[in-house]
Amino acid sequence: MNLSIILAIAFGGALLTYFSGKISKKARDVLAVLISLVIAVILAFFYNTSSREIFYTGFLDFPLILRIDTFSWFFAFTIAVIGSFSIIFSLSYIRKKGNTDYYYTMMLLVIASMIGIILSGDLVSFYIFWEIMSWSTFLLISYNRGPAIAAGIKYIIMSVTGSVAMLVGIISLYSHYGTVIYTELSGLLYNASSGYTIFIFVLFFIALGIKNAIWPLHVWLPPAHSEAPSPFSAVLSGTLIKIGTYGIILLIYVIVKINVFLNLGEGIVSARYIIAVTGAITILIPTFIALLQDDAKRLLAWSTIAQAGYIILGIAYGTSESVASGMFHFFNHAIFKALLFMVVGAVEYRTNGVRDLNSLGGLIKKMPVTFVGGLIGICGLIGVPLTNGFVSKWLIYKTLIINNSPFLAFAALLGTWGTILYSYKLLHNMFLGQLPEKYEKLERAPFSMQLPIVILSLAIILFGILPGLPLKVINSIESGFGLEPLTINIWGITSDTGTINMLNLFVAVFLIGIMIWLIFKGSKKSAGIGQYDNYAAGTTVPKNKYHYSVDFYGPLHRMISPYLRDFIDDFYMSLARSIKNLGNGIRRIYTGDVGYYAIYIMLFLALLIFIQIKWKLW
Amino acid sequence: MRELELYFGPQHLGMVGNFSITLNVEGDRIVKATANPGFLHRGFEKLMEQRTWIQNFPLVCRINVVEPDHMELMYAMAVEKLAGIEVPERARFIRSIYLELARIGSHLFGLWAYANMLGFDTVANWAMYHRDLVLDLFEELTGGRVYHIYIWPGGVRRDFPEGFKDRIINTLHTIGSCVPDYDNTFFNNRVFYKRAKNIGKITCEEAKRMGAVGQVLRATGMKQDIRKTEPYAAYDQVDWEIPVRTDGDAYSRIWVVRDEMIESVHMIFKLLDKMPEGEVYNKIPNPFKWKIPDKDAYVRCESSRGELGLYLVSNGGDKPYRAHFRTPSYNHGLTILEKALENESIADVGNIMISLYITAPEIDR
Amino acid sequence: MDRNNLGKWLKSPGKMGQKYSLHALYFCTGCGIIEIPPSITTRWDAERFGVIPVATPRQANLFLITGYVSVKTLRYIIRSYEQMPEPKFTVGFGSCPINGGMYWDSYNTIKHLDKYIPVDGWIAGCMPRPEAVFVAVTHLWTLIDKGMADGYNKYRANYQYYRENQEKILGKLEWPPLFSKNIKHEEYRTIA
Amino acid sequence: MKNTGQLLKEKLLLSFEDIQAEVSDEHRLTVNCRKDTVITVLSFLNNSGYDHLALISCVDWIKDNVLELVYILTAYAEDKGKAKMNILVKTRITREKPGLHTVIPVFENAEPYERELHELYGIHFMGHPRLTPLFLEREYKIPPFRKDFDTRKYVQEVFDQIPFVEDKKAEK
Amino acid sequence: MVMTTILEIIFIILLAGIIGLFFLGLSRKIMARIHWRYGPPITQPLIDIIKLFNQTSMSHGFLFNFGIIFSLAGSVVVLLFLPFGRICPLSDSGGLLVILYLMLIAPLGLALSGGEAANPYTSIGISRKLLLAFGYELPLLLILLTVMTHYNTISIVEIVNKQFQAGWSFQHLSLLLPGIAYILILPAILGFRPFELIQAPQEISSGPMAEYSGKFLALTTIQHAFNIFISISLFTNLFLGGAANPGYFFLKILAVFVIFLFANAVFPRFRIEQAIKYLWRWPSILAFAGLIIVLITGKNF
Repeated sequence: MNLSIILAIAFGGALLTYFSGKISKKARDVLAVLISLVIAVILAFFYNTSSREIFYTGFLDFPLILRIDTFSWFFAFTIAVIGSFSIIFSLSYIRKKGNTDYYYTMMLLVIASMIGIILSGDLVSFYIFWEIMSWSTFLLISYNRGPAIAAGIKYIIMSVTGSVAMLVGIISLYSHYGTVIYTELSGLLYNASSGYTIFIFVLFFIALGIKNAIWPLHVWLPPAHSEAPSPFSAVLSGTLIKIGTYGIILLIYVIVKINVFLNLGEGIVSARYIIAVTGAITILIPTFIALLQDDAKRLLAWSTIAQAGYIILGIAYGTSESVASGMFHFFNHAIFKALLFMVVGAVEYRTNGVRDLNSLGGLIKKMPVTFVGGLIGICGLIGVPLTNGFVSKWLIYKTLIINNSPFLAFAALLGTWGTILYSYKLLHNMFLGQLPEKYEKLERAPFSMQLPIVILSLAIILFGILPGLPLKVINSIESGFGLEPLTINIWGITSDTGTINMLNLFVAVFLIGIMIWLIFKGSKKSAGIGQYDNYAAGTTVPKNKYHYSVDFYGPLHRMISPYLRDFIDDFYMSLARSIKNLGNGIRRIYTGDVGYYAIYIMLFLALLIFIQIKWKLW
Repeated sequence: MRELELYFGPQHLGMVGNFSITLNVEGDRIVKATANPGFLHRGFEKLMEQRTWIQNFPLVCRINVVEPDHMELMYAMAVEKLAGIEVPERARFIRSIYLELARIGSHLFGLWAYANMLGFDTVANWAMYHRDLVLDLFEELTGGRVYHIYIWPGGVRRDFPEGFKDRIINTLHTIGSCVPDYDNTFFNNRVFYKRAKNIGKITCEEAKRMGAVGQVLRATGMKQDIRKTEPYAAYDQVDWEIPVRTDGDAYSRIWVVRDEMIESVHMIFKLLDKMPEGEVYNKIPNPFKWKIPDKDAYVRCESSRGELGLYLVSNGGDKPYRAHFRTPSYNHGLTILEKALENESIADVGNIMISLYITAPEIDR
Repeated sequence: MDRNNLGKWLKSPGKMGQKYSLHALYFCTGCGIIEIPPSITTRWDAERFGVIPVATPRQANLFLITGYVSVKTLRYIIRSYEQMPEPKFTVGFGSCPINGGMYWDSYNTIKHLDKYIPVDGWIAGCMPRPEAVFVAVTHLWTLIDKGMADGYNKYRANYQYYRENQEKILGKLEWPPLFSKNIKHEEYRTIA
Repeated sequence: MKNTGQLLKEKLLLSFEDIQAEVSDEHRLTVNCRKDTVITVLSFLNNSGYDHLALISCVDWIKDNVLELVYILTAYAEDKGKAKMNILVKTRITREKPGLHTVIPVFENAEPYERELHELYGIHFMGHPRLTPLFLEREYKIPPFRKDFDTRKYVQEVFDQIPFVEDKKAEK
Repeated sequence: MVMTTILEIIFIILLAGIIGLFFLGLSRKIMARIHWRYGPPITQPLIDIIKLFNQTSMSHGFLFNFGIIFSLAGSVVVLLFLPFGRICPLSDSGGLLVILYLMLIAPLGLALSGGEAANPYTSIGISRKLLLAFGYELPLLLILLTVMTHYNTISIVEIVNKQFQAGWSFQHLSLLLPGIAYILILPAILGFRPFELIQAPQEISSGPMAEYSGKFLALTTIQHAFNIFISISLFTNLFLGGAANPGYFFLKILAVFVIFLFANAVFPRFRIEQAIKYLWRWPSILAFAGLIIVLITGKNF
């Protein structure tokens, strides 16, 4: 089958959905689901194949190339599946709102352009799809109006800035080597001066880092994630920001190649180390900030940034285990973060748009399936053994420790413990505790919402017990990159430095769980009581007023919030002192006005281009 | 935003006495605290109106179970004042010694409560053990462990038994020898310091405005003690100092309590030295026919919690017409507590409450 | 004391467990609470017999009503008592819960506690000494052995009468009845 | 030489017209005043250094058909003469619908006392922020501390009428 | 092979349970003696558990039951990964990192179960529990990383084996500081005073336990017993060289436990923010210094 057909179906389907919506709502819904599923199914058939085709040559004489290999299949398939789930989830979520035709079209467009990016075989088509994706994403983020528009504008300004940087990089590459095709470039950059490689790196990293929300380029993400419609947040967090990850892997392991990358710079100032440290910082700071959030989706958004840090750390660290963990974590994160956004979306749908963690509570009694989804989702997020997040995190810790980078390992581990705190808060404040009276009549989430939640939950458990399935694919990707593949079996990984066998763990947990359950069942039966029959120092339980949710981690909050603020403040204040003239301008970056930020980056880029043209330093 | 209402008491391990505080909480900070008394309200003062002057003695001591002796004294003093009865010199000394012992017992009980509140079981157990030693003395002297009914209009019920003086000295030495232990493990404990310092802080001005007395007032730097300003019993016969601290927080209050205990021990030694011989009891008229002239009286004393007062009215009958106790915990528990709890952490509710030395039966009566 | 009698343990572990692990609910209902600290601390050390105070009614199986019960407290006592898991034992401490004691003519204390909740044993006196607590505990052991400490069963069987009495004094109670009317058995009500 | 009480008495009599003041023993001053001057007298005393409101009490003189409110003031002072003084400010109000202005603006700690008197004597304090029940759970037709409330009769009527559960079972 | 593993598993679970309950009883007895009391019989925890199983219990719902089973299962599974003497049934899977992760199942299970109880006291207790865990994890992670970097392995069995060859970790100068840091945070891990703030019965009515009755309470007691065993065993394995046979190992953990029991007797409890501040100050600085020393001096193996 032809790759261009997939894109044709995807883009054509998006437009078709719009017009079918004018005829019949039902037909449009079916069509949208169908298209997304068809894309996923077709992509599934491309498993373990590799092909390459030129689909258009008319664009400024660039041959626009599509290609597929295991690497792009892995990403494309994940994106297509998550995309189709979120479209199924949208069916009831979006029904109440207006402008649904537009919504579905944009949604399909985003998915189509993401697949386009991943399937493209040269930088120009990469860039074209990139732009389509940026703009359609902007339109979807702003879908809810009000604050969503501000969030969308913040996103698009940063995105455009990144695009410009990438464009400069592409032009520079083209002017140097006369080609923008990955396969051709990879051999050429091998001989380039390290200065030039770094220059390309910086330019691409601005674009990819903004999309991937690497600290400190993350500022667009929290508002965008929280203001977008929930099913789209799932796509946004689960897959869209991973396009950045894809780009980074592409850059490092396909275009630049691993051996060049590892030799770029030395010791602490090596590119590898700097990116890894950035990844570590991206884990730590957003984790702490997520602890302070009161908005469910904003909390998940910060969590997304932090988890992206693990992926970056894994990819940049450059050992075969760490790269495997990075890619595995990408896959896992796509699953559980999409799941969590869907869970929050389901709650938001049933409570008419409440996602403030301080005003919910006790919903487990009304939405048990959604709760179980949330529970498994946070277990995956934390990396509780027997969920998929565990294996990927275990891999990254192990390789960091064995290769003598305990500080990076420390950041990763501490980030996990922070994750426990905020994810439990998310679950507790929404689902546990006392149910307010006004939600007493709440119904379960509709089937179209429960279905993706259940499937994704099962996937988390499945890949947690059988990590060999995705690791097999990742292994073949790694051999494509020239990394030594891991020795794996379906249950886990074996190596001299540390073995993990999920079968042992699974059997142990399962049998012991059964044993304790039998003891529990065998002893006296317990009587069920309701939430108002509760300890309240002898008084009767006050309705609506007996749920500890506000400021759940109050003591920690009071302790760390001044430091979090001061840290950024101090940094920019000292910068302002040393570069007095620029100081004012830089401080304005953090006034929240993204415009300044964009201008600043653009000025920097202009400077770089100027230097390049004038002196040809690289 | 969901409000949270927490109940500290009545059924709560940190609550000493039957009392309840309703807390409106945000995070772990208290936004508003409302005291909810009345769980021990028996209408004592109403009951007293239906019993004769002497029948009331068993009743008054039960108003405050932690320290019944000052209640007895108060009632005896008021009756003496109304009926114009004199108290023999030796009885005055005995009363002072007896009241100081009661003060030590009560403070040790407070120390138990405070240590227990902070999870300091060891010191709590020690304090209770030493309190039992003091109660043994009471048992020997009066026959009752908790309720004694020892002070009587016109003196005390009976003289010290033989060798009692030595036993008091022995007991006090036993307790006194443990003071360094208490200091090392509790009062100078770094963790305890962190826990109690700057907690439930009230300034001297606030304390005066809200009617604070006793340790709460003395911990803010005000040197006030009724034993000095309006001496009763034999307090004017010996030299002693009022312990004062200036910070006004829980830490200062508990230190004032500690210093007071030590001061009491010294005072008892001095009183025992100076104690004269003689009668301990001036006879009163036949209690069944005893009528007291139409008058009212306000008497006050310094109980272990602060100023204790009694407003007693007689209409010339054989029963009190009206009695009204002014108890130290009343303002502490109903006015100051609510103020002191604001903006504190949930973890410190009991800490502050006990450091204010609130006993519920005194409030409710 | 037959705590070390292994045969008895094997024969009726439930009863023996109940006997030697009496977790008392800490509730200062009246002035009798003043003698509870001495009895659980150094001098008398009730923990020797497995008696310790616990924080919430859920964890408790012994309810010591320490002293007079005012009308306001009664509500909380009933609530706490109903929250305790069965089997549970109640002991009235002091004269006041028996018949009003000192406060027989007070307008705000109830006179007979056993009109409102079942009481398995009484400790007379004002104030009873800590030793009396141990006497009560040993008596309770005998009662448990003979299966006579069945106040909770009585409560279940006569719940409607108890509830009627409670409502006469307290007005309408905020919580729904623990056992549904006329059903003598089992099943806690589920309030959802 | 005049003692503190006498000096204060003279000062009071100079400032207020319709009050009676009497120094009965060396540290007691009794002031009788009308119910509308109570607040001014109290704030006058507060300003002269008697800044501690020890007690607000009430006596039900049922024969005269009045309730007598007694405000007892002492001083927070290290000066012995002043600290010794107990000042009793008395005022009489009718037993039917008794009402009075609150003294919270003068003495902050009067709040619980007035709540208590409201509950036990049925006196309404105007301007009091929360005259909610303080001690009592049940409602009483006659406030329980008034002389015409017979507690023994009340006990017989209420508590003694409740049957033992065994009796009740036997009945049915 | 499989048979021996299963026998080992049963042996270690039973032994850990017995030792844990013995420790609970011992702690009550020793604390009583420090209080100048006689104290309960050493079997008192067992008596309590028997009673609790014979009592009715109230459940707030499915998660209320599930959480407690989950939590206990988590604790028991950790046992299989910890070397007890030379016995370690599942030594070949994941090493110390898996233990770290499995150790968080127990609090998570309790947290879920407590959350379902719909009681703010429970929630406050859980909030404190998680915060305290966050507090001590920071130094603990540094310590564990130091040890793992020092021995350049993530397998705890290997760490113990290497200590057999080269002496206890305490004897290595570079692991001295982390060892001291571990001693400083061990009370927090065990929940001893001054860190006994999770249940804090006088403050928040026994926190997460507030709604447990009957068998729930029994299972939490058992879980607590396991937890004590696990925490002390981990310390002993990492720093006191493990042991060649179970008897010797038991003596070691007993000694450590009794020492911390004495510390338990002479402190009141911290407030949670004070506890975190303490844990993030000295123990963290020591552990951090240790890590840097290990990195500078290089590996010993």
